[in-house]
Amino acid sequence: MTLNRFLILLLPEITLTVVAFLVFILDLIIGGDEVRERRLQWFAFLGVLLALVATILIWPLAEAGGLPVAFDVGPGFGGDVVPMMTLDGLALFFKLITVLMLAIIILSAGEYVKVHTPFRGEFYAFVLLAGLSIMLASAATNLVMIYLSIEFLSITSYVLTGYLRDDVRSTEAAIKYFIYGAAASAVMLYGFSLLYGATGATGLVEIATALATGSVTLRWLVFPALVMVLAGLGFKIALVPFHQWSPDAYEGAPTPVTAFLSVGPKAAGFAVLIRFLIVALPAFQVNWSAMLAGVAILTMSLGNLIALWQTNVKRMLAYSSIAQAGYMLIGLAALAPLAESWTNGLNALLLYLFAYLFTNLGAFAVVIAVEDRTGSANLPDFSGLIRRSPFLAVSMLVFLLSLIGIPPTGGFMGKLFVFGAAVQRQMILLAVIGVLNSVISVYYYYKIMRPMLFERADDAEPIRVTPSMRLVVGFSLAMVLAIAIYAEPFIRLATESAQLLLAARF
Amino acid sequence: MIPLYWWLIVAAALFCIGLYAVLSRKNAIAVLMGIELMLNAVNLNLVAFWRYITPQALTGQVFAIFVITVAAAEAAVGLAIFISVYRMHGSINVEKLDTMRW
Amino acid sequence: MDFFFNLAPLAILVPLLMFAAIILFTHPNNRLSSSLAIGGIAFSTIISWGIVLATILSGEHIWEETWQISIPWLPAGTSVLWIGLEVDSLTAAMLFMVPFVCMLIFIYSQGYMNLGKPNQDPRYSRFFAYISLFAAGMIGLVLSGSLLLLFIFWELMGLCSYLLIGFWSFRDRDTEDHIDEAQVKRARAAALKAFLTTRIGDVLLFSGMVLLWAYTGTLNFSEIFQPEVLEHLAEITIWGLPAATVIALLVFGGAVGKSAQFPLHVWLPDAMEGPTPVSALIHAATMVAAGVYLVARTYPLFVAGSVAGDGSVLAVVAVIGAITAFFGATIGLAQNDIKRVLAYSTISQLGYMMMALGIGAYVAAVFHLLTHAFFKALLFLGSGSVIHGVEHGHHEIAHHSDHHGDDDFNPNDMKTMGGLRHRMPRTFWTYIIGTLALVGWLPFAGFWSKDEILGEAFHLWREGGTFSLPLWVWLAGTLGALITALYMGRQIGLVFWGEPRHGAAEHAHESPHSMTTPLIVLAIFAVIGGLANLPSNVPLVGGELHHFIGEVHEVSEVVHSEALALNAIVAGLSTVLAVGGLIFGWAIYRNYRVGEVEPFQRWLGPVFTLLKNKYYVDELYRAVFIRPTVWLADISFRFDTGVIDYLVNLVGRVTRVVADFGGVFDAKVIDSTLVDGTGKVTNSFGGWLRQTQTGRVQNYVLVIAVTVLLLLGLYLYL
Amino acid sequence: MNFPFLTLIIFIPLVGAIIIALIPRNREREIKWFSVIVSLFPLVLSIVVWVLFKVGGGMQFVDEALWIPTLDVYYRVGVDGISVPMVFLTTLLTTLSLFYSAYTIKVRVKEFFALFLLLEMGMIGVFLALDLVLFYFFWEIGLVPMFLLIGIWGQPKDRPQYSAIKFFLYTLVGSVAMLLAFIGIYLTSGTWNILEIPLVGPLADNPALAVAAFWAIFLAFAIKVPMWPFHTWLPDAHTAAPTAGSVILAGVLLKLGGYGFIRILLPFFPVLFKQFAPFIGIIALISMIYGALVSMAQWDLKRLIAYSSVSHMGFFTLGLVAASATLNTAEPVLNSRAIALDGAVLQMFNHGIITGGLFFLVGVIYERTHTCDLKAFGGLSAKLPVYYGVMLMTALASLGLPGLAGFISEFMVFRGAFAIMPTYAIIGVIAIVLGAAYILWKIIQYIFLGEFSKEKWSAIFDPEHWHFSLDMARFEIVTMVPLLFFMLLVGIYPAPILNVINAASTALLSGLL
Repeated sequence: MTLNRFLILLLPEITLTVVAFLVFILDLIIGGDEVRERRLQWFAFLGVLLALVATILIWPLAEAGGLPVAFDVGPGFGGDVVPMMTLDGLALFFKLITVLMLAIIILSAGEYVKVHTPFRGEFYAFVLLAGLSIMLASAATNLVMIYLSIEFLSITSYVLTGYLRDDVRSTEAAIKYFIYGAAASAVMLYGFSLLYGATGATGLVEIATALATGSVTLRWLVFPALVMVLAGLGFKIALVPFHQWSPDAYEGAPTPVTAFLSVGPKAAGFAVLIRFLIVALPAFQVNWSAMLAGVAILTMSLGNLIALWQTNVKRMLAYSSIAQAGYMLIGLAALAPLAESWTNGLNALLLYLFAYLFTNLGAFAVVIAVEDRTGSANLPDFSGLIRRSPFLAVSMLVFLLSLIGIPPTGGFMGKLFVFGAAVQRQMILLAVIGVLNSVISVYYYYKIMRPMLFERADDAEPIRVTPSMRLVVGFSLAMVLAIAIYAEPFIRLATESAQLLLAARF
Repeated sequence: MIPLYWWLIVAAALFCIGLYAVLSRKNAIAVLMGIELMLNAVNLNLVAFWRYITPQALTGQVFAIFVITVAAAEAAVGLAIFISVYRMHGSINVEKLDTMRW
Repeated sequence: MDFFFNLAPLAILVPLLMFAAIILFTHPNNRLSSSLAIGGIAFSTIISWGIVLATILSGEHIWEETWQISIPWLPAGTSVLWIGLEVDSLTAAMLFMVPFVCMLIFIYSQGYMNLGKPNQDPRYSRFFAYISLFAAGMIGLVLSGSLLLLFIFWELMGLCSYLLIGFWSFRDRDTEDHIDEAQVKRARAAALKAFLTTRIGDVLLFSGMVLLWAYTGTLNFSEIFQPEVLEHLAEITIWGLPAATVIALLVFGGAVGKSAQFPLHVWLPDAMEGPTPVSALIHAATMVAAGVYLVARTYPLFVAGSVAGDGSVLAVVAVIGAITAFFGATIGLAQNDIKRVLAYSTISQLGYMMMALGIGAYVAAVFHLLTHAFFKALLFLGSGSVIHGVEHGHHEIAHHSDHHGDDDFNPNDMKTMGGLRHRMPRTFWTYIIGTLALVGWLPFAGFWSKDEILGEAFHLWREGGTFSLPLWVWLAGTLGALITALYMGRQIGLVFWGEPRHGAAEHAHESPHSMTTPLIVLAIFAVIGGLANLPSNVPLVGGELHHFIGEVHEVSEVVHSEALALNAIVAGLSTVLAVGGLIFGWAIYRNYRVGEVEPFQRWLGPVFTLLKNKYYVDELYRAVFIRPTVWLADISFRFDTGVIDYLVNLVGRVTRVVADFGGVFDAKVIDSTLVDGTGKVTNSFGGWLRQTQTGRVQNYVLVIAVTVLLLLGLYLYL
Repeated sequence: MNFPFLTLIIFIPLVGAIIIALIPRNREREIKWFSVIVSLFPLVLSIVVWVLFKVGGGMQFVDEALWIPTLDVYYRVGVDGISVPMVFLTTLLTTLSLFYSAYTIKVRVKEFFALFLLLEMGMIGVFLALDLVLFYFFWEIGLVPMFLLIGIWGQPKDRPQYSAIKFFLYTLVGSVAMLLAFIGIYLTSGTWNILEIPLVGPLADNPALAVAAFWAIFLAFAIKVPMWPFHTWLPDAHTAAPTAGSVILAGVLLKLGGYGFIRILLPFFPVLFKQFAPFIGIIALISMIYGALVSMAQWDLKRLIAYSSVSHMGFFTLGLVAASATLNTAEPVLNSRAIALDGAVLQMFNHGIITGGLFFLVGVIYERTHTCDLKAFGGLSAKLPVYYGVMLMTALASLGLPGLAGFISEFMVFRGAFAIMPTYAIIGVIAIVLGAAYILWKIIQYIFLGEFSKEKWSAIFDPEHWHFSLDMARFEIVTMVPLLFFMLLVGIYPAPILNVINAASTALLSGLL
């Protein structure tokens, strides 16, 4: 593979990298000027749009089995080509999710960043780098690359979480996140080392081959490795019982970062988990399927039950997003790779994630908008929102309905697919617990709706919504509705992204 | 030659010691050191596996080097966070950092 | 002659339209309203009499081929239910009486409601609207050729009776002081009681009707009464009985409710709370007759049910009739309210009709129905005239004297009357005629009809066994006749003879001509009514009604449509009892003075108290049916909020939320300590779950370690 | 390509709602009357559809388009004789409610009217949808506006927020269960088409799952109907909702459940329905009698009528059960079955007209006095004779007086039930007597009869919030007239509407195995 082609395949990542470093440099040059700093936001946004264009440009290149991203290093250097990444539907899907997420977060952060954070330019750079790490993670096909990208994501996330240097909560959140994350990744790494020891390979495909051909010396190490990797990835996705960092980190982090944390690490974690389980361990599907089903039940139930208690909207949404991850996990637990039908579990997960992306980020955008005005995000801050800003209130209502899973919202389509997968695999109990949980979740989403819609605000002053915020919320709203009302392209996107991977592995 | 198992047991022990440190030490620096121990256990594993399972390819070695590098970066960020925590809270006792809970 | 038949729908529609016109448009103009109502009913009367005439002229063939029209009404499943009108000679016989009596009552009401006088009733127009609707209902019921249509009119009359009985059930305290508070309460209760009691009968009829439709596929009388249909009904069993039997019993249930037969008779006496013309209209002449008419109309069903069910159905009818006839009469002995006496008399007379039907003498029953309609309407209107006169007298003394005094004056109380024969001569004479007709003095109408019933029973007894049913029927009827004579003697003695026992009676005036003229017309019919159906041994005119309606229904061994000759024993005995009883009652009561213990009470003692209290049936029903129902309703409601809703909320509580909806909710809902208890339990559950989130990062990491170890352990174990 | 009547009926309200969202908030008059006018379009169209509808012609006016190809989901709407009256009922009651609300809603006008039109879209959609996913979409779309109507415009003292969320949760519990069942049905039958699934016989190969799916769908519809013991959301929702909301709730929303039973559960699982008919029949009887008894114990007019809905919808269920209990038997019974189903459908229509009317009439006194406490009134017929007359007629229609609408449907329901399950039927007639009792005793007697006095009235009358005449104002009469007309029309000559229903229900039943 030539260098040119190699660079083309990495175009989105390269774009993000360049833009991120340009932002660093520009920030150094113009630092301190508020107006210009504001322009940095738009510059970062422009970079994200470029990355989006790049992603779309390389879209046709993906093929079944994945296009290995590696280039010849020449015979002088050992001659081995070790592809660390791949370009397939799944990777592209997550690249798309990443750029969309970055766009939304960067746009919605403007006002917040201006008011609350130091080093405003760098903030955008870090966000862009975090996005880059997600892209890398979603394409990684080698344990080494997986570790590197995940760790890259972790480190940027720590920094972002603790970005409010002078805030008690932010710093506390950062240290907790850091210690928890470091320990979890150490556990995951230990799992990687065991897997390497068992199969003698670090490439996911090679691991699968080794397991399939029986040339495995220490097969009994595979299951412990699976558990440990699951712990590490579960930490990223915030699956119960590896979720405990997330409420604290969500609450303490700057709200735009919370929005990022609720989507980004989850996306990365799911991307890696999907690839890891499907590519490396298809032979162990019985084991991980049962395990994931159990974890999904725990995650949904616990997330919802504890969310009932929360009075801080950010924290509540943290628990809510734990529960949402549980629903997504149903898709993976009920993976039916050979199914001819509309849902094979994986496309369900991807569709759900796609809908969740807009829903949750939209909801956080509203929270940010309210917080910009009221200074905090507790339930009473939402009182009378329908009077203060009908647009925000109605949008928030739709987002909450989507989180519950009521049509015509994207959340409904996601749930339809996810539960469809479970029913198809005859995992009725899983499906029933899933729908019961979506009923329970109404209780706490209602706790947001009630002040927002039914109660009178002490401060009846209308909330001014900045144009960029209006854009973000409006776009998210449109997408959430579109995923349900004009579902076809989204379903096709999710299905085709999943199909390439499944076709190659099963 | 020393059997592979011996290496693995040592690594596992090291991992557990590291974990114990993470769980029990109050000082964040000590916790960080525990994490480093865990990572070193991983490194030991990787190198041992390389030596015994796939001596022909350098994968395990390279992996270990990457881990060491990343650990350094992680420690840097971690220490930076500790400093800001210390500035805000006046200590880095992780047991006392529980303003956010429930 | 088909001309009049084809106008039959108009006989119903015109009064109906008058109702609508009055309610919607003309109600501000009282005179116009009542004129419309009277005009409407007069029009109906003309058409009806035309129909009667046409039926008579059409002779025998009316039995072979009745006049019918019908329309497809209810598309149902694969069939269509038709409804329509039908005229046969039974209908014609009723049509002769119903609109005519209604018309007389309408005319009378104009006077009774004081048209054009200062004390004219403020709800004058409303009254005429209601009675128009009522008349339409009764005429429609008679003309119905389908049980369904009959039921519709049946219920329409139920509604009208509710409205009319409750005519004074509300008032504006500030403007309407001609009604007192107690009266409002009584009227309110009476209306409800009437509607609900008859409603019980109605749902039985409803059930019977529905079953009939289900099993025969039609509700048209002419189709149901085909022999093969009836046979088919007798063959099907439902709940272990032949369907015909079940259906007949259910239909009879309806008749029991409407015709105030025991045990559903309780509503009729209370129904006297309505204006008096209403009593005459609804509760004497026509509406209560609907039940009897229903049985007569669906008689083949009863016959089929009886044959299939060993004679049981008709026996039930006869027994119920006999019980009602006897006990109704006894209660009449002890009442003081002039209208109540008549009400119990009505119940008793309806019992006669039922028992006639029960022994197969349906012609006799219809005959009694017709004659009774005239003389009972006469009596009620006469009593209305009396009350009206006494009320005027009361007004007069209240106006002239300084002391307003006795506000609890009751114009209906016979014991405060007396000596009215001089003050209200026209009323007096017509009333006497009515009385004689009721107690059955020769040659008044009542004699012939009652005697025929007793004669039939006697005849059957002689043919049948010694202690067979007809014997008891005859005995009950004969004893009833004696008691009837006694209470009527008591009544005329108290009302018309003796000295006035109250200033109001002293100042009573004769009523206006609009009231007395109808009385005179009715009196004529009360005298000559018997001519319609003299015994068969009377030359030329004997057994006319038998000829006219005798073959409406198929004759069989249980149905007697042949007229009987006059039986000297029966007629003689009942005449002696009637004459003796009336004179005896009159003699001992005509000089009754206020405050005395009355003779019957002296002689009967506790039995009199029992009678005065109507055998305590009302109290019994209250204790057995009404209270338990209300109690059950209450219990159900408590169950609903206390158990079902509580369980629902409990589910909510397990998820800890409902309690969080706010203090308002907590304060209101927690009405039992149980709720508190479970609230705490769920709280602590949620609390425990929450405890896991300690805020200490090392605990979190520990969870990872423990989880991994647990999973590994699980793996090894498996 | 036919003229897309049904599509227009569904989506005109949506367009109206969007346009209202764009009108400035302070143009209240314009918003009110615009929404009334918008709602007239579906009303007129639904009348046109009814007129053009060919009796016995099966599904008509079908609009079909592939919606989500990968999922095999179609946008497919159509009407048969069962949905035609329901759609008309919905459009009629919506127009009347909007008209009524134009006079009575004073706060947050814009939101109210926009939501109401959205609600209309959801309800009509349910009646027209012929695809399970589409059905589910509309089913849930109606949920949210109603939730907000109760919560925002509810009567403050009746815990509107609690009632709103209770309504929401109840319905959601049912509908998520239904969703799972729908998925299961689709996975085995391979189509979402409501008309095709019965031909395939969903889940035939897996009896246990079929039973589970049956009860899951049953739950959803039973909650909506509502059947005992899933009814407790109804009294709360009714009590709290604003008048127009109560009208729509009783008039249309309850019918969604009933319609679902007929359109979905019965054709999908005829055998299971038959098998469980005795049990469901008992639930119907309990609903009828229990509902009536609890009504009798109420002192709040709205709550009373709410419980009476439980009782009256029990009649519907009885008819439905009778229609299903003898599937698979000889031909003559088809007649009784079809009559029972006719009765059930007509009962829904009548209940919509009558109870809708009753809630408007509750609104009449509520707007004047702000109380629904029966004990607070008395003797009103002396002062408000027109109101008395209208209420009396509506109440009598409700208690099933012949000549008015309620009787016809009760008659047919019992006709079917007596032929098929006579013991159930004879127990059921108790409810008729009880119905008369609570309506005459509680409603008529306590409000209208008895003593009227100035002191009592001035204690409750609120002249500051009432600017119209004391007796029924003209707009209130105008609101009631169409309903009274239909009560009378159906009662006196039911053939026009029954022809339509009957052909459809006969076809439906004879098509079942």
